[in-house]
Amino acid sequence: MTPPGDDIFRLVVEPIDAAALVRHVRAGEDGAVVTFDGCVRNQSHGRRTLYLDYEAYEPMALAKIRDIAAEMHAKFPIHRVAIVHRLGRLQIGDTSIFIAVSAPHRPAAFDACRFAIDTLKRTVPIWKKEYFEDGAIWADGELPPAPAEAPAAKPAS
Amino acid sequence: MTPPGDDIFRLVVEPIDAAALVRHVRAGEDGAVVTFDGCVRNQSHGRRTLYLDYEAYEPMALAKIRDIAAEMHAKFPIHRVAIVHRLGRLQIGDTSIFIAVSAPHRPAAFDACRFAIDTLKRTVPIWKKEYFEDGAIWADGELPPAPAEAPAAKPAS
Amino acid sequence: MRVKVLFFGRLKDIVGRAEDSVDLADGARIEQLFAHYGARHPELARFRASLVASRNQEFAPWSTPLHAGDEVAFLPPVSGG
Amino acid sequence: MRVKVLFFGRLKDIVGRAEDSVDLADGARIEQLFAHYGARHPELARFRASLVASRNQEFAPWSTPLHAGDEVAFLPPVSGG
Repeated sequence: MTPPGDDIFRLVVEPIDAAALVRHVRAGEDGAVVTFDGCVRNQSHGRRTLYLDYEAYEPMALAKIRDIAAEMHAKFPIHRVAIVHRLGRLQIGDTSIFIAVSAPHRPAAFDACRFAIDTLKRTVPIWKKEYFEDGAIWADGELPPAPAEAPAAKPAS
Repeated sequence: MTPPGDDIFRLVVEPIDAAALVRHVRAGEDGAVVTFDGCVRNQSHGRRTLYLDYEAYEPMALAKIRDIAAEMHAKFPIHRVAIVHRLGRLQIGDTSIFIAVSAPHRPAAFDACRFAIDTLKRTVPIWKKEYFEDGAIWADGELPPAPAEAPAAKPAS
Repeated sequence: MRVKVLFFGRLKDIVGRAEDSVDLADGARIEQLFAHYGARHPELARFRASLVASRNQEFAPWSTPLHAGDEVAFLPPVSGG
Repeated sequence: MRVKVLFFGRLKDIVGRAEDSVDLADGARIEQLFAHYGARHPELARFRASLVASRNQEFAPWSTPLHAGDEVAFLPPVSGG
């Protein structure tokens, strides 16, 4: 419903300005804005978290986020999308991901926002390292679905 | 998961401070905050809207909003809830309802936020009058489910 | 017995007031209270099927008996949010 | 032919570098590139089943043939959000 140029996709190291993103996505035709704010929890599987480091394969991550937004516009009658992921060191309570979706009516805004975060967590090359008092680990994640192998790959010419 | 005293329920005439409500609901144990922002659209069934007036049966509306939050806590593993509805005259783009839900994990935050707005629109005694260039009408609404009639009501003693 | 009555939304426009107070016979029910206003405002009577009543801020069936001091409201379909 | 190789997350820790550049025989596929590193880093080889590869920033099957100048990345399970 909107030229893709009106959407916002960013990877940032500074804190995310959620209010500005909400102002950006909403216009007079919209009756609903749904947002998802993913923030750093103070524990993981019962261990106290000190802080996190996020890293990304940045150009590919941005391309995959754009793919998600294109799919959102194709599947749901929404207006605008903002998806911003923060990278680098994050403290407890910091927002790591903020998604805002505007739409004339609320069901599409809810469905699209949830689709965005669910898909991002499966397909966007971003990784989180969790620091605890007694060490650090790369968080368990989800393996992105890889394209199927060619059934009988011919030798490269 | 939280004493109900940590939730916020308000009917206000001034603009809603969404950022403050989001800050209120989220704590270190939370990994997700989902918000719903319902705002005044510039048209209704193809007619250009000038502005809206909202009125409420205030004490009953607040009681019903509290009932919704109690049901949210009973049904979903969430942390805190903020539900604020604005009353009086609202202009295009103004937020009429803001709901914020925090939770350790996102599915509960999404489900509870959506449950809140869907239920509020069916059960909370608030009414919207829409003003157009050529007149004003009370918006079509939803009839709250009334308790069943007593099958054979005895005369009052 | 005296009860307080509230009208909201278009019902308030029809009745021409938001609040009233009436004397009812002991044992009167919500439906009798509504009939009292319906007789004076035929347009109101036509909304009977598309409104609900509350007694003391709880939704209440039409057959609910009333007591002195009760607060009854007639509520058209809600449109908040 | 020369290709650029990127390692992320725990793979970067195992290999000890984020970026490399290698010469491969013409017609080499992603699986051969991975085998090149797996031979040097047995721990990496054990992650074969729980990583995906990309070629020029698109997910790519292991059988994908490579070309000079390609950028290949090995990506462990993602954990953004």
